[in-house]
Amino acid sequence: MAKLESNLKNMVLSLVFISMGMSAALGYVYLLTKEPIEKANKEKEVSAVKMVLPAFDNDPVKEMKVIDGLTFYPATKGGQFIGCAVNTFTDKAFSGTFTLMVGFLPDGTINKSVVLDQKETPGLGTKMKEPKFYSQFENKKIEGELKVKKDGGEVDAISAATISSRAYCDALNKAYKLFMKEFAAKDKTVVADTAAAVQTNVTNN
Amino acid sequence: MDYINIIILALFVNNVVLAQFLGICPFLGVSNKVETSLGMGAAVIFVMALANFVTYMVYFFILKPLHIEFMQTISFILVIAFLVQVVEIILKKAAPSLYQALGIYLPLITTNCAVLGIAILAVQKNYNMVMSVVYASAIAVGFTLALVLMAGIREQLENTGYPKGMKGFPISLITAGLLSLAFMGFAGLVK
Amino acid sequence: MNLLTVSGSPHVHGDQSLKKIMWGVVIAMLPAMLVSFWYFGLPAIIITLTAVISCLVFEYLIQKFLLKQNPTITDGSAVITGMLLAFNVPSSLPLWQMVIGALVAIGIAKMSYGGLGKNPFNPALVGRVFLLISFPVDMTLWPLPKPVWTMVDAITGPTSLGVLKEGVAKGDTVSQLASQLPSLQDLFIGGVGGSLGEVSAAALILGGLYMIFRKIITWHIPVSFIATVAIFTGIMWQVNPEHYINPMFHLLAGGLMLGAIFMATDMVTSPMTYKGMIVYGIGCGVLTVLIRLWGSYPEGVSFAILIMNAVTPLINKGFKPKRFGEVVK
Amino acid sequence: MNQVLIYSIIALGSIGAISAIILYFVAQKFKVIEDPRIDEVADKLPGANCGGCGFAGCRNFAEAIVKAGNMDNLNCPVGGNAIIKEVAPILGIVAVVRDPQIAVVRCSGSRANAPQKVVYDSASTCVFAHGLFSGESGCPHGCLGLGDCVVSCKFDAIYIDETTGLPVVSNEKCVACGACVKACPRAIIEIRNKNKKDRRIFVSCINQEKGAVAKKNCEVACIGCGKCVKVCNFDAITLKNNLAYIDFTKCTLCRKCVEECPTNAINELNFPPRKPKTEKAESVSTEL
Amino acid sequence: MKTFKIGGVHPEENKLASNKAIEVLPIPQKVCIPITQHLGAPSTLVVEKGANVKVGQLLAKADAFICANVHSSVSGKISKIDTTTDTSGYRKTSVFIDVEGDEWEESIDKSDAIIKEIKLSKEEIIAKIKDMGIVGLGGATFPTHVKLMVPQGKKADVLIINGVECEPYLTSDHRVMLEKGEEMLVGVSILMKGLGVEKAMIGIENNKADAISHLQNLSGNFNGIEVHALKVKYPQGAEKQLIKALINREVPAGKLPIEVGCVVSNAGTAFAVYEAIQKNKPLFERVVTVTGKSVKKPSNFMVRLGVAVNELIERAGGLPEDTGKVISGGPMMGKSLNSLDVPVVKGTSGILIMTQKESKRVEIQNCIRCGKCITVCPMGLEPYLLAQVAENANFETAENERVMDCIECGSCHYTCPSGRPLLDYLRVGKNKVGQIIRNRANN
Amino acid sequence: MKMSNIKHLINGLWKENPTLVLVLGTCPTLAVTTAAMNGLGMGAATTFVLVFSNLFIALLKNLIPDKVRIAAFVVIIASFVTIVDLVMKAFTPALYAALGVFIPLIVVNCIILGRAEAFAQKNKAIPAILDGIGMGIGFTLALTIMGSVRELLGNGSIFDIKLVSESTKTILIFILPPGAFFTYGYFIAIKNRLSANK
Ligand SMILES: Cc1cc2nc3c(=O)[nH]c(=O)nc-3n(C[C@H](O)[C@H](O)[C@H](O)COP(=O)(O)O)c2cc1C
Ligand SMILES: Cc1cc2nc3c(=O)[nH]c(=O)nc-3n(C[C@H](O)[C@H](O)[C@H](O)COP(=O)(O)O)c2cc1C
Ligand SMILES: Cc1cc2nc3c(=O)[nH]c(=O)nc-3n(C[C@H](O)[C@H](O)[C@H](O)COP(=O)(O)O)c2cc1C
Ligand SMILES: Cc1cc2nc3c(=O)[nH]c(=O)nc-3n(C[C@H](O)[C@H](O)[C@H](O)CO)c2cc1C
Ligand code: SF4
Ligand code: SF4
Ligand code: SF4
Ligand code: SF4
Ligand code: FES
Repeated sequence: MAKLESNLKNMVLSLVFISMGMSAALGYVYLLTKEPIEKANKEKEVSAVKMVLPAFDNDPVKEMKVIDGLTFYPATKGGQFIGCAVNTFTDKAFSGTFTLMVGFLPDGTINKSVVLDQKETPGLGTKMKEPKFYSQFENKKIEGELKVKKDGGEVDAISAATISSRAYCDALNKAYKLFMKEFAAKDKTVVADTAAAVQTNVTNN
Repeated sequence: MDYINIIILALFVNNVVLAQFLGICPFLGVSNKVETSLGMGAAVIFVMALANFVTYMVYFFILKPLHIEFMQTISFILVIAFLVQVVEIILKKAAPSLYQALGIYLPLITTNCAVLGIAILAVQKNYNMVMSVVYASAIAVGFTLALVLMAGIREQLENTGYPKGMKGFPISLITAGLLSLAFMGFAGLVK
Repeated sequence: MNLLTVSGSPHVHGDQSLKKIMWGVVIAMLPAMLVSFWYFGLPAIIITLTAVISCLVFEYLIQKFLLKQNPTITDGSAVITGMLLAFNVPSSLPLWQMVIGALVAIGIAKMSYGGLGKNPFNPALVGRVFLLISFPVDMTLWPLPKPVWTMVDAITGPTSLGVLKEGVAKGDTVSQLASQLPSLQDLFIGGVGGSLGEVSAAALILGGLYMIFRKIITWHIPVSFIATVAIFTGIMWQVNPEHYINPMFHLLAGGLMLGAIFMATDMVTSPMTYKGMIVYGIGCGVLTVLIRLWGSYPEGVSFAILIMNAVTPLINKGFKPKRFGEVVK
Repeated sequence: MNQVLIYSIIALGSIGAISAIILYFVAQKFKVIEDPRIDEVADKLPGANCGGCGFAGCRNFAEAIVKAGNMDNLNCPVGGNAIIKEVAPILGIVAVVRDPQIAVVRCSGSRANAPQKVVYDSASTCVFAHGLFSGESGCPHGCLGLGDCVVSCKFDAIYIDETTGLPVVSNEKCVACGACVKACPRAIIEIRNKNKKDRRIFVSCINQEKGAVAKKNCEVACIGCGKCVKVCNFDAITLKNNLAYIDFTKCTLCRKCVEECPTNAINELNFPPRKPKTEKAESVSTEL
Repeated sequence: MKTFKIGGVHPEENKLASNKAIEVLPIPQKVCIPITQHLGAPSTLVVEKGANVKVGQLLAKADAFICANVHSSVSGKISKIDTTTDTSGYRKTSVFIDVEGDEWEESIDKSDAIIKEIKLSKEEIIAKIKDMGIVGLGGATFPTHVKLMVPQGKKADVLIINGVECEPYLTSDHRVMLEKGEEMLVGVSILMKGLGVEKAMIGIENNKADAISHLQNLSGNFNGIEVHALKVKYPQGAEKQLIKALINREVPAGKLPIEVGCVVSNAGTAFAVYEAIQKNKPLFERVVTVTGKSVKKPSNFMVRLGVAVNELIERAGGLPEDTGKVISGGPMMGKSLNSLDVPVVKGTSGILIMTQKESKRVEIQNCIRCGKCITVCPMGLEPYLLAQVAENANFETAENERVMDCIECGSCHYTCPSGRPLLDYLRVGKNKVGQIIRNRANN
Repeated sequence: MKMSNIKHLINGLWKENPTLVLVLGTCPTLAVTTAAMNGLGMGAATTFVLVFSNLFIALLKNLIPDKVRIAAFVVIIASFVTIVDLVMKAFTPALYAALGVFIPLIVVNCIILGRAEAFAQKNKAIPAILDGIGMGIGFTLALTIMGSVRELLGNGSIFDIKLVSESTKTILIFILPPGAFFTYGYFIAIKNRLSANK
C-alpha cells in the first residue's frame, strides 16, 4: 500500500483516528488500573500510619484532619484514642523539603517516625532512614524542642549531615507543637485517660 | 522574591542538564560551537516558554476539569510536537535566515526531553501560569548556560587536541561531569 | 664537518622554560608546606608525600600505558598537583582517600584530556572537590594544629569558616561567635585549624611574591580575586555587621589566599590576557563570597575557581588582546 | 460507555484534529519547495563528509547531483561505483561505471636512496619545511616525509614507513578522495587507476632538474634519459622538463620500461617477483 | 625614552663585532650572481655566456614594476649561466663570473670625497635609484625606487630611517652609521628629496650610543634630519613598530606605512642611495657581519655580491669545529643555510655561526596556555591560538584571527616556555590563508 | 528465524548499542542508574514501549501522511508510555517512585523516536519488533551494568545487597550527578577501545 499523501483530509483523519484509538486504549487501561492505583496509594498511607502507631482498629485515613498544612490521622482502639500519626514536613533540609510520618502517643511521646519522601543526598542525608538515626527518637518525650547536640540538644546528628538532622528535628518539633495544641490540649481529659489506659495496658501485659 | 528564587534555582542550583539530567542529547549533540549553541539555546528558550504556556492551558482547562489527568503525557507531547513543527514551518518561510540559524535545532527540540519534563514538573509543582512560564524560561536559560559553557570548552579542546580514545562522547561526558561537579558548589544557594 | 641544522627562525630561545616555571611554583609552595609540617607534624608529611607520589605514579602509568606517550613526570606539574591536593585536605585524611583524590586529579581531570596544558579544569581542585563530595565526613574533620612533631592525636574541630557558617545558620550573631573564632593575627601567621595549605596566609603570600618576582604569574588574578572578596564582604559587613563578619576575616580565613595565589593562577585553566584575568579574578571573588555567605558549603574558593575554569574559554573568546593597527581609523 | 473513556477520546481526538488542521494550513501557507530527490540522494551517500567530491559535505554534494541531473562530472570517491548505481535510478539515468582509483606516491627518495645532507629541526609539517628549504636530501622536489598527507587522510589509508621515511598508501583503505594530493606541498601524490590486482606502474620521481643535478641528491631520480619512452610500445610515456611520465590510461602494465630505466626510477607495485632474466620475455607476454 | 607600546622581547644582544671597523674583503676569484635578489618579479638576463663584464655592468634588467636591476660586482668573463642553490637550497638562475682584474665602469666615481650637493631632480633621483638596482638592505630587499613613488591620493610627510638594528649579533648598520655617517646623511637627504618630504627621523637603539652621538653631531649640518635614541627592544626595527615608537602613528592592519604618511628605509640603504646618486655606483657590494660566539674574528666586511659565504667565513677565522648551524641574517629572523656554498646577495646582512649546542631548538612540550606569547607579540595577536588552528588546518579561523598581521618577528617562539614552534605554524597559516585570499580575489 | 532477523535482534546488543554507540536516551541513562534495580526497571519499561511502538508504527506507517508523521508517532509512543506508567504505579509503586518523572519521559527518550524514524518506519512488523527487543535489551543491559557499577562504588551494594561492611566508606559521588557523567563517559571510552581492538 502506498503511503498516504499529506492532504488535509488524510492528515486530520489519520491523526484523529490514531489519537482516538490510542486514547481509547489508554482510557481502558486507566480504568483497569484505577482501582489498584488507588489501593496502592492508600496502602502507602495506611502502612505508614500503621508503622508509627501501636495497633489500632479504626480507619485513621477516614478520620484524618488537615491542620495548618499537616495531616493528622487519629487512631483509636476500641473507641479509645491511642495516638495520632502526623504527616509533617520541613523546609530546612539540605535539598529543600522532606516529609515524615510521626506517631505520637496521647501524652505526646513519640512512638515512631518514618521518612516518607525526601531528596537528601544519597549516603548523607538519606542516613536518616536508617534505624541508627531514627531509633533515638523512639519513646522520646519532647521537652521544649528537639535539638542536635551541636546546638545544645541531645540528638545525635548524622555525621556530616547536621543539616538534615536538624531538619528532621524541625519536622518533629512542628508536628509536636500542633499535636499538643490540637489534641493534647483540647482533650486533656482524654489524653490523661488514654495515657492512663495505655499505662495500664502496658503494665497489664 | 519567589521569582528570583525560582530563577536562581533553575539556572544554577538545579540546572536542568547538570543536576536534573534533562535534555542531555542536544546538550551533547550541539555543543561543539559557541555560536550554534547560542542558537540552540535561543530556540529552546522560545519553545519551552511557549510549550509551558500551552501545556498549562491544556492541563488546567481540559484535563483537570474532565478528570483525565492520566492523559497528561500523551496530550502534552502531542501539543509540543505540534508546536515545534508549526514553529519550524513558519520560520522556514517567514524568516529563512533565522531558520538557517535555528531551524536545524527545532526538530531536535521535540525529542528534547527537557521540554516535556519541565512541562510535567511545572504541573507537579503546582505553579500558577506566570510562574510556570517563568520557571520554564529560567530552566531553558540554564540549559543554554550549560550548553554555552560546554561549547566554549569543546571549542578549546578542538584546538588543543585530546586523546583519540576519548574522541566524541567520552570527552563530552567527562567534561559535563566536571561541569556538574563545579556546579555542585551552588548547592544550597536557594532553599 | 657535522651536518648543518636547518630550522625556521627564530634561532635563539628565551630563558623561560616549562620546567623552570613549574619547579618555581614548587619552590614558592615550600614556605607554606614547611609551616604545615610544623603545625601538623608527621601526618602532614606523610599525606603530602602520598599525594605527590601518587600523582607522579598515576601520571607515569597513564602516559606510558594508556596514552602511549613519553612520560613527562619530570616537568613538575604533577608535583604541583600533588602538593596542592595535599594542601587542600586535612592532615587526618585516610591515605587511601588521598590516593583516590590523586587518581581523580591526574586520571580524570588531566590525562583524560591528554595531559599538561589541555585540561579545562584545575586538576588539584577537581581532586579536592571530588573528595569533599565523596567523603564529606573525613574531609571536614580538621585536626587542630599542634606545633610539635607528634603523631596526630584526635583533637578535631571545625574550621573557622565552618564555625561561622554553622553559627550564623543557627541564628547566632557574629559577636556571639567571636570567642570561638581565631584572631586575625593567628590567621595571618598560622596555627589555625584548616587544611594543610591554609594555615598561614603569610607563608602563602611570601610564595606569591616569589612567583610574581620570578615572572611565573602576574598580579592580575590574585589581586582582582582578593580585592573582589574584600569589597563584596566589606559591603555586606557594612550592611549588617552582626550577620556578616568583617572582610579581613574573609581574606585570611579558609582557602582564599591559597586559592587566589596558587590555584586560580594555574595558567592552563585561567584566561590568557590581562583583561581576561581580571574578569576571571572578579568572577572567582564574587562566586566565593556567594557560596561562603549563602551556599551550603562554608568555603567557596574551590567551587568558585572550578566554575570560572569553565567560563575561561568564553573569557578567552571575549577578551582578546588589543591588536596593533586596530584603533586607527 | 464510561465517562472517562468518552472524555479522553474526545479530548485527545479534538486536540489531534485541531493540531492536524492548523498544521495543514500552516504547511500550505508556508510551503517551501525543495526537491525531494535531494534527501533521497543524500540518504544513499556514505555520509563521511570527507570533501573528496569537492563539496563541503555529503548533502551539498547531493544538491549538486540533483541540480546537475547526472553524475558525469561528479564523483563520490568514497562510495565509488556503488553510489553511482544507487543514485542513478533516483535521477532516472543509466549508471556509468568508473575505474577504481587509488593514491600513488611518486617519490622513492628513501633514507638510503637520497641520503641526508642537513638536519631539519622545526615543526613537523611538510608545508612549512617546503617553504623553508629544499629538503634534508637536497632534492627540491622530493618527499619531505613529515606526513602532511598522513594527517589529511580521513581514512587512515596512508602512513610513513619508518625505514624509508616515505609515505605508503594502503590498497584496502584508500578511497582515492584526493585529500592527500591537495595536502602535499610538492604535488608528489597522484590519483591513478587502481588496475587489476592493484598492479601499478609509474615513474616514482617528479624531479625536473637536469639529470646530473637530480642524480646528485638521489640514486633513483628520473634523469630524463628517455630510454623508457623509446621502449614503450603503447606511447604511454612522455618526457617533459627532464622527467618521464606514464599515462595510466595508455599503460598496459607490460613492465618493459621498468627494466629499461637506468636509475630504477620506475616503480612496479604488486607484481609477482620476476623470474630469472632469460624467461623475461615470456613472463611479460603472460602479463599482457 | 621612546619605544613601541605592545609586546616585544629583549634577547641577549651579543653585538660581538660592534667595534670592528668595516674591512674591505679582497676581490674574490669567482663569483656567482643570482639574477633575482629582491622581493618582486624576476629580472631578465641581459648578458650571455662567455661575455666579458666590468664592475658595475648590468647583468639583469628590471622590466616589471616591483623589480630591480642586478649588476656585476667584479670584472671578468662569464664562465656559465646556470642555476645555483639559494639560501633555502632551491635553484636560482645565476651568472658565474671568473674574475680578471678589477676594471670598473668608467662612470663610477671611485674617489672617497664626499659630495653633498644634490643636483638631480626628484624624478631623476627615482629613475637613478632604479637604474642602480637599489633595494632595501634592511632585510626585505624591496626595491627602493618603488617606495619613493607614493601612490596617488597618499602623501608622505616624514621619512623614517631605520638604524635600529634590533637583531642580536648584527652590526653592519651600526658600522655604516658610524663610519659612513656623513655619506649616509647625504643619502637621507636624497631620499627626502626623492620622496618630497621636509623631515626625516633616524631611529637608533640606545645600545649604539656612539652612532647616536656621531649622527646627532653631523645632523646639525643637514636640514630636517633628526636622530632619536630608542629603548632597546626587539622588534623595534620592524617598520610598523618603528613608526609607532618614533611618531606614535599606528599603521592600520594590512596597510603600508604610507597610509600614515611615512616611508621607512634602512640606514644601509641610505648609504647605498648616496653612492648610487652621487657616485654613480650600482649596488654591487654591501657590509656583511660575520659573527657568532665560536667565531675567531667576528668582523664586518665590505663584500662584493656573489662571493661564496664560505669565503667570508674563512676570512673571519674559519668555520669552527662544532658548528651546528649557519644563519644568513640575525638569530631572530635569519635563515639557516643548507650549504655554505651560496653567494652573498643584496639581502645578506650578516652570517651568524652557531655551535652545535646553540643550534638545537629547545624540546617541544605541550602549550600550557601561559599567554606569554600573547604578551610579547608586537602585533597583539594570539600566537598560541593561531599556531593551533594552523596545525589543525582550520584556516578560516586563522584568517579571522588575523594571521596575516603577523610580521614573523619570532618573539612568540622566543618566549614560549614550552618551546612551541609557533612561528613555524604561523607561517603555514599565513601561507595557506594567503593562498585562500588570492583565490578569492581571482574568483 | 531468518538470518537477517537475528541480525536485527543482536544489532542492538553490541554493534549498535543504543546507549554506548548511538548514545541516545542519555537522560534516563544518567538519571536512573543510581542503583542497579532502577536501571533494570527503566530498561524493562523502555523495552516494552519500544517493542510496541515499533510494532504499531511498522503496521500503521502507510496510513500516516508525512506532515503529521512525528505527531502521530509521538501519540503512539506516548500511549504506551502512559500504559506503562499506569501499570507501574499500580503494581510496583516503590520502583515507580524511584524512577520519578523519567517514566513519562520515556516518550521523548530519543531511542524510541529515533528507532521509529530510523527503523520501524522503513521496515515490516517482524523486523521492527526484533529491532525493538534488541535495542531494548541493549539499553537494559547497559543501564543495569552502569547502575551496578555506580551502586557498588557509591553505596557498596548491588541490587540493594550490601557487599561491603556498613562502616566501609564508599565514594558517594558515584551516585551523584557528576558520577553519572564520569561513569557513562568512561563506559563509552572502554566500549570504543574494545570495539577498536577487534
Ligand atoms: C554533595 C554533598 C551533599 C551533602 N548533602 C547533605 C545532606 O543531604 N544533608 C546534610 O545535612 N548535609 C549534607 N552535606 C554536608 C553539608 O554541606 C555540611 O557539610 C554538613 O551538613 C556540615 O555538617 P557536620 O557538622 O555534620 O559535619 C552534603 C555535602 C556534600 C558535599
Ligand atoms: C606588495 C608590496 C607593495 C609595496 N608597496 C610599497 C609602496 O607602494 N610604497 C612603499 O613605501 N613601500 C611599499 N612596500 C614596502 C613595504 O612597506 C616594506 O618596506 C617592505 O615590504 C619591507 O618591509 P620589511 O622589511 O619590514 O618587511 C611594498 C611591499 C610589498 C610587499
Ligand atoms: C621583525 C622585524 C625586524 C626588523 N628589524 C630591522 C632592523 O633591525 N633594521 C632594519 O633596518 N630593518 C629591520 N626590519 C625591516 C624593516 O621593517 C623595514 O623593512 C626596513 O627598515 C625598510 O627599509 P629597507 O627597505 O631600506 O630595507 C625588520 C623587519 C621585521 C619584520
Ligand atoms: C602558577 C601555577 C599554578 C598552578 N596551579 C595548579 C593548581 O592549582 N592545580 C594543579 O593541579 N596544578 C597546578 N599547576 C600545575 C599545572 O599547570 C597543572 O597541573 C596543569 O593544569 C596541568 O595541565 C600550576 C602551575 C603553575 C605554573
Ligand atoms: S590516501 Fe589520499 S586519496 Fe587515499 S583515502 Fe587517504 S587522503 Fe584520500
Ligand atoms: S608525500 Fe608530500 S605531504 Fe606526504 S610526506 Fe611527502 S612531502 Fe609530505
Ligand atoms: S612572529 Fe607573529 S605572532 Fe609571533 S610575536 Fe611576532 S608578530 Fe606576533
Ligand atoms: S607562550 Fe607557549 S606555552 Fe605559553 S601560551 Fe604561548 S604557546 Fe602556549
Ligand atoms: S533522552 Fe535524549 S534528550 Fe533526554
